[in-house]
Amino acid sequence: MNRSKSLGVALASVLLGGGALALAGFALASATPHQAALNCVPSQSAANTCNLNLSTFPDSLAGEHGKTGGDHPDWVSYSNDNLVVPANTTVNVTIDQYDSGGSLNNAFFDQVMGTIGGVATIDGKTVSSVDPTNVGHTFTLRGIPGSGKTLFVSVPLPADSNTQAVTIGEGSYTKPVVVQFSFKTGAKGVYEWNCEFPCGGGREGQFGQAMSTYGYMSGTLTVN
Amino acid sequence: MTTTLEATKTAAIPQGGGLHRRLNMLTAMIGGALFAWIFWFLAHHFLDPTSRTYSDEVTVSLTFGWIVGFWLGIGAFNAPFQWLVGRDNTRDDDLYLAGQGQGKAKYWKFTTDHKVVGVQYIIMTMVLLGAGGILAMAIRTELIIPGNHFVNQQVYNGFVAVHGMLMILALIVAVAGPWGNFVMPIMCGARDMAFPRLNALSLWTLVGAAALLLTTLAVGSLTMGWVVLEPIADQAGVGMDFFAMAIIVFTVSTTVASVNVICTALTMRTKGMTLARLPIFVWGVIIAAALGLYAFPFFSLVEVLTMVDRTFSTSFFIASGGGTGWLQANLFWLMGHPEVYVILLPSVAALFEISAVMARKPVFSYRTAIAGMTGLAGLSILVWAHHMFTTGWAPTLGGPFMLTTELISIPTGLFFLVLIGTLWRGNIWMKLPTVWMFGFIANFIIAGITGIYLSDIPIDNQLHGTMFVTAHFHYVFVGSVLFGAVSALAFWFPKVTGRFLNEYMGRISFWLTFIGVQVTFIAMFLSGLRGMPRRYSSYAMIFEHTNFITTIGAYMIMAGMLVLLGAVITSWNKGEPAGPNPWHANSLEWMVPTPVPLENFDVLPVITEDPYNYGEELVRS
Amino acid sequence: MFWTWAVITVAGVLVGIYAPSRLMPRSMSDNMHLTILTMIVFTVAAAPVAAGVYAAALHALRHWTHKGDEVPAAGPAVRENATVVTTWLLVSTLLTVFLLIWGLGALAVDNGSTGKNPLVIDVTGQQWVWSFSYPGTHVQSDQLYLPVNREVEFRVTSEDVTHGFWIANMGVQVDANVGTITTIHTTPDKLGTFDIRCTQFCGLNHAFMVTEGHVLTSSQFTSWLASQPQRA
Amino acid sequence: MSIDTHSEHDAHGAHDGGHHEPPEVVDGRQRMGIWLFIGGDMVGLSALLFTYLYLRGVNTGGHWMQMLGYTGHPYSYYYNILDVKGGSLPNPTMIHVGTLSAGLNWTVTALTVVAAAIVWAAERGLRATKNAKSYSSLAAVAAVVTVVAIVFTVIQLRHIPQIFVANNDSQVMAYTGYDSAMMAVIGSTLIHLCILAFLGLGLTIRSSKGVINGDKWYQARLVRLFWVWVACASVIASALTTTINTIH
Repeated sequence: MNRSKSLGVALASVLLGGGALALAGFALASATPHQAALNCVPSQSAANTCNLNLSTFPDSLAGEHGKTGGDHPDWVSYSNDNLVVPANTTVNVTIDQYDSGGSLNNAFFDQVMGTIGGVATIDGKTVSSVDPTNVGHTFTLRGIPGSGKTLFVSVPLPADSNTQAVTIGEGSYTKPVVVQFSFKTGAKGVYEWNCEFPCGGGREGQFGQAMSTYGYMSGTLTVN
Repeated sequence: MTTTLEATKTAAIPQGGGLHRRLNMLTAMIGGALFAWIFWFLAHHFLDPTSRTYSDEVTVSLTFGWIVGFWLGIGAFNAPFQWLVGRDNTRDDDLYLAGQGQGKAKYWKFTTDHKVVGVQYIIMTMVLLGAGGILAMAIRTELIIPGNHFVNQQVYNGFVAVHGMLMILALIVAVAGPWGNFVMPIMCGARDMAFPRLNALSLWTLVGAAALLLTTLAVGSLTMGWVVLEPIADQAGVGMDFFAMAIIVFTVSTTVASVNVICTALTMRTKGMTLARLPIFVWGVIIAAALGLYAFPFFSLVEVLTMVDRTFSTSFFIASGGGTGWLQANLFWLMGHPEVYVILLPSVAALFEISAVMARKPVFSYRTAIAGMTGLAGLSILVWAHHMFTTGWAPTLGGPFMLTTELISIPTGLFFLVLIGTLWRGNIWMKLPTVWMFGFIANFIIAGITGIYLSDIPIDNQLHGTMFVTAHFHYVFVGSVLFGAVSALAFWFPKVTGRFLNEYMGRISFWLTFIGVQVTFIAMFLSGLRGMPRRYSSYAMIFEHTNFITTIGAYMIMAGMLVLLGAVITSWNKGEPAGPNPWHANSLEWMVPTPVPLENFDVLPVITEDPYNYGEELVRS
Repeated sequence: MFWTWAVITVAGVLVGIYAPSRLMPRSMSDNMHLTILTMIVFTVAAAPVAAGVYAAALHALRHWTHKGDEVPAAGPAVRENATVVTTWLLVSTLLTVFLLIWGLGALAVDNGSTGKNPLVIDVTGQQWVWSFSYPGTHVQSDQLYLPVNREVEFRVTSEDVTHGFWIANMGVQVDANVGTITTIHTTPDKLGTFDIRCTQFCGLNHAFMVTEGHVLTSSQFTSWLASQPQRA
Repeated sequence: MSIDTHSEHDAHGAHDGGHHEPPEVVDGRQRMGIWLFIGGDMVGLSALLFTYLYLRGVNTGGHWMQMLGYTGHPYSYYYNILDVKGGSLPNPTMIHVGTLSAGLNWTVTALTVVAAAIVWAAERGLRATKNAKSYSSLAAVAAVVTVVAIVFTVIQLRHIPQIFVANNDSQVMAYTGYDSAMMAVIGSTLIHLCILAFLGLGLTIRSSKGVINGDKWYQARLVRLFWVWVACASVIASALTTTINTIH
């Protein structure tokens, strides 16, 4: 082949190959599940404040995984994993905790940390820490130091010991423990949160399955 | 492909033959799928206590079923069965197995001819490199800006694990596979490998393993990195079971291949081909194979232990049962470091060969070259713990392992001496292989020196587990091994296809890749120095710019590789024709006609001198 | 050729002297000073060797290459040169020995015996957060607070899988293993804030297993310790 | 390369250009192959024993022969409590496991050694007396002995004590470090014994068909080499695991 033809073939291979890869990439990106954003609802009563309602279930039959419970109906789950809140606002979070519980890996996370006043309200009682041997889940949020966005919030969600039955979606549960707390958001950015109570699979730490699969016991909090 | 590669020797096609002559890749795939289903079904109904559809027990037996069925379907079990019932092959059967008179079909079958296996290895290598490269592009695209935008961290972790393992498998076979099979026996003056059927077995086993490995991405979260870290691999999804089975099967392939290569080179040499006259490339392949034979049992063992930990709940890596992740680290790196030289040596040895031919000079200090390669192989089994300096395992052993590790720079230095010495005052023929060889020299220096930093514990305590390490071993694998592999491809391509690899496209590819490598990995060094750890799906703002540059460089490398692929495809049938000996070389593979006839030699040659007598008086009678 | 070599060597030496301290995170401990010094020394030592190979390769490219499709005539049939090989071996061995001696010396300094009264801190890694507790004080924190100019001994362990405890500004790194305690020690000697990152792949949110640390004056440190909630 | 194509052509002077090599040449090559495979297997064995000794050495949390959990109850019992009745388990207790039966262990080893001895004796007999029939029957005996050994290995595996471990979301029957290591060692013995059984059967059939006979006995030697190695490996493993096990 002469040079010009070779050059043509070279360009063709780059364009064709690159194009094919780009297409595959877009297909992949769109194929990866993105859950609907849960926006923080601006509060009527107070200015510069919004309300965020979440639930934690012992399975995936209620909440965002839908009636079928997604791929793993028997895995524990948060009702949403894609939270969106405005910058520099007070976020009032209410979490309905429907799951039973046990002991934390690390008792450190029985404390309420990073909330306004360092306290949370559990079924009406204001507390700064709970019994580390009877925790259902935790809501633990963090930023990335070095990016100028530091945010650390960790609230334990006690185990649900109520007996009164309730039904949500396809799932039947017992009356939840209601945990309320507030924190102030800072700069824009994407923060990661997950549960620090070992409620997944695996023999060490039980952080497998639901804990290490995206969209069950972890998610993002986007501040914008 | 057929026309150029069909053996000119046209003996009568052996007739008859029954089912086992009708097997090919398709039947293998069908068999694999069928048995995978059967094993899944049985396990699902009899093994699994809680009847979770995809528990580890079920998945492991499924993958096992796949490989058994694949072997059955490709015909790997024919030979053992024939042996068992005492019905050995006739010469006709052997010729048929060697693919005589089967045209294109033989490339899709359990064909024993070492040249067919060589071509199959070329294809396999390109497939593995392609798949790994696509994943690399996905990884770099994810890291082009901070935050998880393209894919979430779970998918990203899977990309990282599978990219790593695919590339390791691809590079282990990249030079020793195609050329160790295609040219090495001819170089020795042999008619085929020592154990032709084991040769085919190693290739098709690799295919089965690759299929398993590519499946992992689809079937589950791979949260353990390519080294299959423990105890975290105990948490990973069922993809981990596919991953482990793929590696176990792959080690079978490499063990078989190593035995075959060593026996061929040591027992099949023609009359007069003394060890001192053996082409240096053959030496490289022998040493690499011996090293592989030592290393890969550790690999399969550590994966088996991972698997039983997940399926039978043994406690090899589970602290609450008396296990420890350090055991995994030890076993893995006992394999892992020798494996680096299993990858490097064939590439370097090929470059020794090429440098001599292209500089029209004898290999400078043949003995030093062999000593260097042997010394490297010997040292490499004593240095594994330098991968564990920061794990907290046996801090007191830090000093000794630092010593052995830094000693490695002496044999490595000899490689430069031999290469530069061979080029020195030579008449260097600047063709494609030579160009890529100079690329190797430039990159391998950087790879070596950054390695010296990491071998030093105080520095390692800062840089271990950062992008600096990643950049270092990418300079070794991409910058050095891959450049050597492409040089070898360009050098022996005419012997396979009878045509030159397109020189012009080859050079475009070279410049794209060479500049791409510098941009990508120098920027990656900077990320590491500034403090960015490895396997990060997202990163802080301070790493923004270096990561962006790295991604741009990675795209350049991709462009370069695509051009090379285009060159290979277009040159295979339409390239500029080359004679049987386009480089006017003296070693045996250039003395046989192209395409090389079945069984290579009508009459076995008798050797009276080594192939490096350039400038000395050539006695050809 | 000599000049090519000289230029590359000088360039390498300059990079070696100026780059490390500017590229790497702000050095805040004795270990980090040592690490940076070692990098400078190694680069300076390696520069002439690398330059030699580059110079030779460039020289070959400039003077001894033949283009075109005609096969060049055979070069000089030099098979061996004992002097060159021995010299090369000697030089590379000497360099290696030097690097080794320096490395072992540095290692000895690095692992030097723990001082009389180090501040002991228990570091706990778990997926995907760090927590630090100060023995004897019932204080636990999600960020690390250190007093300046006092040796600290970290006792590192993990709750679930292996993590890598790394203070990017202090050149100390050790894995957190389940059921085992590994220790490292260092002496922070600069006030300020530093980053702590996980260097051992630990699953889904490995990239977010990061936190901040602060080096305070000893008085600040004491008051911080006093201000923290006491845990049973 | 200087090639002299005019000297008497190839090593073996056959008219087909040496496509047929004499059996002793082929045999030498195959013997090297076997030795290389044995070498690989040796590395495998040492890796296995390294694992055993390493786990015993680190003895993480003193769990080499003991583990927190429950015993004496079937899996389903706990499965009911936890998932059906939604109850919770009592606190786990530290369960100590003893060493596995050295008797069983040595029985398997002895059988393997006996089989190896039979194969070796049979081969010597074949080369001396050229009697393929007696070789065939001896090979059959060796194969049977190996199958018996396999049965004992399976019994060994079934005797490894399980401990029930229950965490928040995972309940499994687990093994201590010692039991895990023993499971790996016994498992590898089992695999090797299966290969030997196959080879023994093959020797029987081939010699009865006369493919292996007084003049073509090379394959008998190849198999014997591997067989003897497996016997040695089995002795080494048993000696180690029956002497160095408990920690005092």
